[in-house]
Amino acid sequence: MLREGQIRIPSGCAISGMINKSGKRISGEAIIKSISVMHDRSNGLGGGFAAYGIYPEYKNYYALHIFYDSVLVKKECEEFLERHFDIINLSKIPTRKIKEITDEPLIWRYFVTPLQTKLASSQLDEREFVTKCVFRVNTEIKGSYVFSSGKNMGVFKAVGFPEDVGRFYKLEEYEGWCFTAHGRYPTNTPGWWGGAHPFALLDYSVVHNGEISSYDANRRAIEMYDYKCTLLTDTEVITYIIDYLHRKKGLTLNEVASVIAAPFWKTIENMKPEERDTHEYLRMMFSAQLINGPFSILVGFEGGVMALNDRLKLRSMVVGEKDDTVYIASEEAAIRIIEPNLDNIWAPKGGQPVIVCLNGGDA
Amino acid sequence: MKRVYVNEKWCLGCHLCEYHCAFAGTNGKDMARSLKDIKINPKIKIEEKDGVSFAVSCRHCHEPLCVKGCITGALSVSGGVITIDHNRCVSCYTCILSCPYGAISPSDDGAVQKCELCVKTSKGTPACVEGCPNGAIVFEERG
Amino acid sequence: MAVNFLYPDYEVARNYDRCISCRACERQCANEVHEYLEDSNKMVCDDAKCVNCHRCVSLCPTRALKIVKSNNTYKENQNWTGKTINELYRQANSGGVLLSSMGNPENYPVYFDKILINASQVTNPSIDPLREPMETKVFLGAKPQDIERNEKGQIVNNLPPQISLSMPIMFSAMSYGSISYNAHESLARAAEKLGILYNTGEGGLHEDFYRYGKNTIVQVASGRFGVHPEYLNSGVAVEIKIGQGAKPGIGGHLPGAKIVGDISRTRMIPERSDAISPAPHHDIYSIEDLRQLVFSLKEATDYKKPVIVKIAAVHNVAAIASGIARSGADIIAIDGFRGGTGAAPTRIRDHVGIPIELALAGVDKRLRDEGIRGNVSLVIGGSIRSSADIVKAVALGADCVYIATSALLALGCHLCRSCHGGKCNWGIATQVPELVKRLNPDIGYKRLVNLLTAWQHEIMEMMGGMGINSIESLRGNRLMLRGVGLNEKELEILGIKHAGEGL
Amino acid sequence: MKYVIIGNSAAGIGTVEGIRQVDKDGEITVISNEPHHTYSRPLISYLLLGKVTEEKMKYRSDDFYEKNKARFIHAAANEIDAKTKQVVLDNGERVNFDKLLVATGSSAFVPPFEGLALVKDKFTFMSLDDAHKLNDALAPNKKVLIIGAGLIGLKCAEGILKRVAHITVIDLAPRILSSILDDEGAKVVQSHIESKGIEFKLSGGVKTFEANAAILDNGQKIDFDILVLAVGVRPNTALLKDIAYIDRGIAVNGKSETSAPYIYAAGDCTQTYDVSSGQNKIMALLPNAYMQGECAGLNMAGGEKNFNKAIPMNAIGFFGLHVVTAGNYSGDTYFKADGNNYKRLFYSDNKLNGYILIGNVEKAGIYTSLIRERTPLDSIDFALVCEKPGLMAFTKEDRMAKLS
Repeated sequence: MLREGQIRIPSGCAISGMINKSGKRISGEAIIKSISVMHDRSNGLGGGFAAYGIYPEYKNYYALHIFYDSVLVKKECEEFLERHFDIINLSKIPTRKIKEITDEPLIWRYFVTPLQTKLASSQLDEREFVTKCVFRVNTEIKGSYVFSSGKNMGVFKAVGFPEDVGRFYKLEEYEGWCFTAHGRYPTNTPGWWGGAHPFALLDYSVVHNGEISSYDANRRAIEMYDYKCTLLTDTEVITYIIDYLHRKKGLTLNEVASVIAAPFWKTIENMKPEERDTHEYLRMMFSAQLINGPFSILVGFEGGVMALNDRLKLRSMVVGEKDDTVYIASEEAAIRIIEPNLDNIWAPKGGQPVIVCLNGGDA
Repeated sequence: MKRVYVNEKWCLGCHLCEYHCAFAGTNGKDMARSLKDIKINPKIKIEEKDGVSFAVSCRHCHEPLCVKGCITGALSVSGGVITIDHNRCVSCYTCILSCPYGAISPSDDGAVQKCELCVKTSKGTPACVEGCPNGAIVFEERG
Repeated sequence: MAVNFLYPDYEVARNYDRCISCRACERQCANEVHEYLEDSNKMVCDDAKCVNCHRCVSLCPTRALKIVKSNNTYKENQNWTGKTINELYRQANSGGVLLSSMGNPENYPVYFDKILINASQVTNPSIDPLREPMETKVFLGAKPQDIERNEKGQIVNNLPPQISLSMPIMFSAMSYGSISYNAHESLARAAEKLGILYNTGEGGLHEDFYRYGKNTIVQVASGRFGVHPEYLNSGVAVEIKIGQGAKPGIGGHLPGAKIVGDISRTRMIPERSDAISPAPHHDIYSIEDLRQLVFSLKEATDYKKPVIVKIAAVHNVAAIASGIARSGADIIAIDGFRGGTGAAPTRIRDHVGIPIELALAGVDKRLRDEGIRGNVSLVIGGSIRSSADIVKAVALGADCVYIATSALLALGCHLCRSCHGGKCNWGIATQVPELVKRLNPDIGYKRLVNLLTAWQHEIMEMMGGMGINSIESLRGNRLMLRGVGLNEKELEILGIKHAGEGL
Repeated sequence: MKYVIIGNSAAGIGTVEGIRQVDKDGEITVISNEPHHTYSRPLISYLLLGKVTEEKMKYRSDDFYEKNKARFIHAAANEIDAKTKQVVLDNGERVNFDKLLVATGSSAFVPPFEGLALVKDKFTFMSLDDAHKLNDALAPNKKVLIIGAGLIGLKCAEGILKRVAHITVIDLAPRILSSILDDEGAKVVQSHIESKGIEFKLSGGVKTFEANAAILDNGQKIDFDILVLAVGVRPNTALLKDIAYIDRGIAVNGKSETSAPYIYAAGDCTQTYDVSSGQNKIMALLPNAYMQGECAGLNMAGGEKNFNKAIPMNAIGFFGLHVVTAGNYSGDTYFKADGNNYKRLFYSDNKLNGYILIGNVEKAGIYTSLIRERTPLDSIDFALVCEKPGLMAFTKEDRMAKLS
C-alpha cells in the first residue's frame, strides 16, 4: 500500500474548532467531545488536533513535533536539529496506551530556536529558516517527519478515530485558547501517521474537509516557490498556499480568502470600484492559488482562526457563538454538544471567511 | 413585413436561387427528380454581367403598380404579399408592362407568375433564401 | 511527354441520374474542372484540375457530386509509396521545391488523442454549468513578483498590461494577403463579439479594421511589413513572430501577384513586388537581441501593450522559452509542427519541428522548474481541433490556445491544402475579387462565434465534470489527464500518468 | 362624410379603395347605370372566346361593396346639382354628396354612315351587355364585318373568330392598331392575325351600307351577316357640362380634381397629363383609370396624393402574340426585330419616350419605368437596357436602392 507522499489520497472529513477571544485557556476535553459527535464522518484512518496557547512557558520557542520510524532515524534527525537550532527542551510526547491506537511511531517534541550563526549565514528571516529546516527533515531524512513547528501551539495526530487520538495524546491535560480537530475519511487505507490532519507549518495549521479539484494546478504552482508537497494531500497544499500568501506575500487573511475562494467575476463586476479593483487584482495576480472544488477549512494561526468554505459552498460548515467563545464545525451537533445555549449560530456563505482573532489581535 | 432582399455584394451568380425557386414550385420532394431534364422557369432570376450578379424577384411594393393595373383583379395583396390567382389571369401582361423591376414573367400554365414569398409552397423561409449559399438573399423585416 | 504524366489523385464522381445540369459546379470552380456541353445538355469534368476543395460538392443542389480517391495505383510498395513517387516525378519535371499549404498531414502521433480527461465521481461533486457559475475568463500578461501597498495599506495595481479574454482561445496570426479581406473581417468581428483576440499576422492592418483594435494583436515579423507606430498602438498586444510551426527556420514569401491594391498599401510595399520575410529577424541573432526588440516595442507602445513572442516548437523549445521568459516578453506563444500555413516547402512542413503537446509539457515544466512560469503567460497553437484539445492543453499548462485552421474550417475551408495556388474556392486564401466575395463575413463571423460558443460550452461541461468552476484551476492541473498507449518516456515528458493509475 | 361615385368600373372601384385607405367610416354610394357587379370591361372579348366566365369577369370579389361599406345603386345619374351638392337619378331620387367622383367612362362612337339604319345585326363592343347581344347573334355560318382595326375591333375579332364563318376587318388607316403601333410593327401583328384567318381591308372606309353588305370607298362590296362598329370612343362628359371645365375629356389635375369644388373625376371620361409627351390627353386605359380613381379617393377622404405619372400604355395579345407599348413615339429609335419578336424604343433629350414590344415582352416594365420616371438615360447603361431590359443597366447605388 502506498502512503501519503507516494500517492495522492483524497478524503472526506469532519472538522471542528473553538476559540476563546479573550485568550482564556480551556482543557482539550471539549474539542474531543465535539469531534466525537461526528464519528460517522471519519472512518478511523486518521484524526488529529491543533492546540494554540498550550506552551506558554516556551512561547518564544518553536515547538517541533516529530514522528520517527526508528531510534536510528531519531538520532540522525536530532543531529540535524542540533546543527541548526538551539534545543531548549526535548521530550517524548506523553501518550496513553489504548487498544484503538496501535503501531505508533516514536513521537518527540523539541522546543528550539535557530542558531544565530546559522540563521545569519542563511540570509533568511527566522521563520523562513525554520520552514526550510522542516522541509529538509521531511524530504531528506527518511523516516522522520516534523508535523508541528509553530510557537506556543502543537499538532497531535494519529491513525484512528479522532476521539481515540485525543485520548491517546491525553489532550485533556493540555489547556489552550484555541483548538481545531479533524476526523478523516480517506478513500483508501493508509497506515501513516504523518498523513493524518491537521497539517501544520510554523503557526499555520489547517484542518480541511473536502476534495479540491484544483489540486495539481495548486501544487505545481506552489512548488515554484520553494514548497515541497511531500504528502500530496489537499490540506498540505492549502497550508502552503496560506503560508505563501499570508506570510510570504503579506496578504491579510481576508485577502487570502478572496484569493483561495475568490468571488466570481460576475460578483466582482458588481462591486464598488475600489473593492472591485482589489479583487480583480488578486484574481489576476494569484490565479494559480484559487482553490477549486469542495472544501471547508479551519486555519489556525498565531492570533486566531479562520474558517472558510469554497465559493460554491459544497461542504457544510456552521459557526456558533457564546459569549466570547466561537465554535466552528462541520455539523451543528458538534457545537451543541459542548455549548447547547448558543447566543448565535449561522452557516457562512461560500467564499465568505469567518476570521476570529484574539481580542486586540489582527489578521 | 418580412421581404426578400438581395445584396449583389454577396451574389455569386451561382443561379441556385433559380433552381430552388423552380423546385419549390413543383412541390416535389427531390430536386433531382423534379427538375431533371427540365428547363426551369423560376420566379426569381439572376441578372449578370461582367462579374456583377444579383437576383431579382418581386419586391412586394407598398404601391404595387401590377396590382393596380391588373385588369382582372387576379393580382391582389394579402397580408402585404402580392399574390396571383392563376384562374383569373388572362395573360394580358399589363403587369409585365407595369413592374419596374421586371419581376413578373409568363408562367408555363398560361398565367403570369411572380414571387409569392413561397407562401403557397413552403413554410417560413422562401426557397431562394434557404438555397442561397452566401447570404446574398435574405428574408427580413426592414424599415 | 509521357514521363510527365501524373494520374489525378482524386476523381469527380457525378451521378448523372441526379445531375440537373444547373451548372452551379461549373460556375463555382475556379479551377475550371466542370464544363457544360450545350449540345447534349450534360456536364463533364476534368479530374486533373480538381484540388478536392469540395466547393462543387457542397453547392450541388441535388447531391449529384462527390469526390473519390483515385484507385489508380503503382505497384504496391511500403517504402516507395505512390505519393513519394509522384512527388519525385514532379520535382524531376520542375526542378523546384515542392510547395504545400495548411498543416502537416503526415502520420505522426497526435498526443492529444492519446490523452484522456478526468471527471468527478462521489468523492467530490461535478458541477453543472447550466446551474452554477462556470468561469472561462483568462488574463494574459506578465505578473510582478510582489504586491505593493499604498500608505493606507491598500493594495495598488502594479500589474503590467494584461489581455482579458472571455475564454482561453484566440485566433492566431493569418496575414491580410495570405487570407482575404472577408476572412479578416470575419475573424475581427467574431473576436469582438466573443471578447477574444485575433491576430493581424505579418501583413499589416487594413485601415477598415482599426476599429476592432480592442480585439486585435498586431504582429511584427521578420519582414516588418505594415509596421508603423499607429499600427503598433492599434491593438491590445504586439506579437513578435520568430517562427511558425508549419515552417520553423524559414521565412515567408507572398508572391508579387498577390501584392495588389489594399494589400500593397497595407503592407507598405510597392504593388506587384514579392513580399519576402527573411528566415531570421536580421536584428535578432541572439536572445539578448530579442530583449532589445521586446523593449523597443514596449517603448514604442508606451509600456501599455503586452509583448508576445511567438516561436515554433523545435527540439530545444523549453530552453528557448526560458530565455524568452527572461527577455521581458509578457507572453510566450508556441506553435506546434501541425500548425497551418498559406504556403510552405513540403519537406519543411512535414519534417521539421515537434508536436505541440510535448513542447507545451516541456516548456511548462521548465518554466516551473525555474520558478518563472508565473511571470509569463503561455499560449500554444498548432492544430487545436476541438474543445477537448483545449482542455487538455490547458491542463498540460497552457494559459490559452491559438486556433487558425479550426477557424478557417468554420469559414468554409475544406482543407484541400491548395492555398498556395491562390484560387481558394471558398474565398479564404485568395485575393481574386470574385472568389473573395464567396466568403460573406456576415455568415463567416457568425459561424466563428457559433464554433467558439459551442467550444466554450463544451469546455465548461468538461470543467464541471472535473469539479472545476474556473479555468485557472485547470491550468497545469495535469492530474486531470491520463495517457493511453503512451510509453514511459512520453508520459514522463507529458508529466501525466497512464490511464488506470490512480491519483 | 358622404362620398358619391358615379361609375362602377376601374376608376370607381379605385376610388372606393382609395377612400377606405384613409376614411374607414364615411358613407360611400356607388351609382352605376349597369346592373352588374363590378366587372372588367376588357374581358368581354375573353367571355366570347370562352376563356373567362361571367363569374370570373368580376373585377372584385362578391363581398366588395359589403366589405367596403359601400351602397350600390343601379340607376343612371341624370344631373349633378352642384349648388345643393346632389346627384339627380333617372328615377328622380336625389343623392346628397359632400365629395363626388365622376367616372362615367366612355361610349362607342358611331359615325353617321349612310344606310346604317338598314343593317339589322349591328353591334358596338364596349360593355357586358354589348357582349351579350353580340353573343346571341353569333352562329357558325355567319360572316362578320368589323369596322375599326383598333384594340376593340381586333379583340372582338379574336373573341369571336372560332364561332363564325368569316371575319373581315376594315379601317380607314393604312395599318392596324394605328394608335399604338408603327407601320412595321403593325405588319408583324397583322400577318399573325391574318394567319389565323381574319381578312383585313385597310386604307379605306365604308361609303354606304346595305342591309347585309358594305360598299367601300373603292367600290368593293363586302357581304356580312353581323356588323361590329369599333371605330372609336368618346368620353362621357355630359354630366359635368356647365359645371366643370371640359376639354376633350373632363379636365383633372394630378389630384383628380375637376375645376368644380368637391367634384373629382377619373378614368376614361377624363383628360390628364401624359408625362411621356408633356400633353394633356385622354388615356382610356384600365391601369390609369384605377390609379386615378384611387388617387381621387385618397384626396376626397383627406389624404394627400398626386397621380402625376400617367402615360399611355397598352398590353394586349392576339392569338398568343403579345404586344406591349407605352409612351409616345417621337425621337430617335432603337430597333431590333427577329421573326415575331419586335422591339422599337423611342428616345430624345436623354429620355426614353416610348416603346413598342411585340413577341418577347420580358421585363417591359423596366422600359415603362424609364418613361414614367423620366430617367436620364446617361445615368444608366442605355446600350445595355436597349439590348436587354434589366436592373443591371442602373448604377450599383441605384440597384442597391431598388433591391434593398
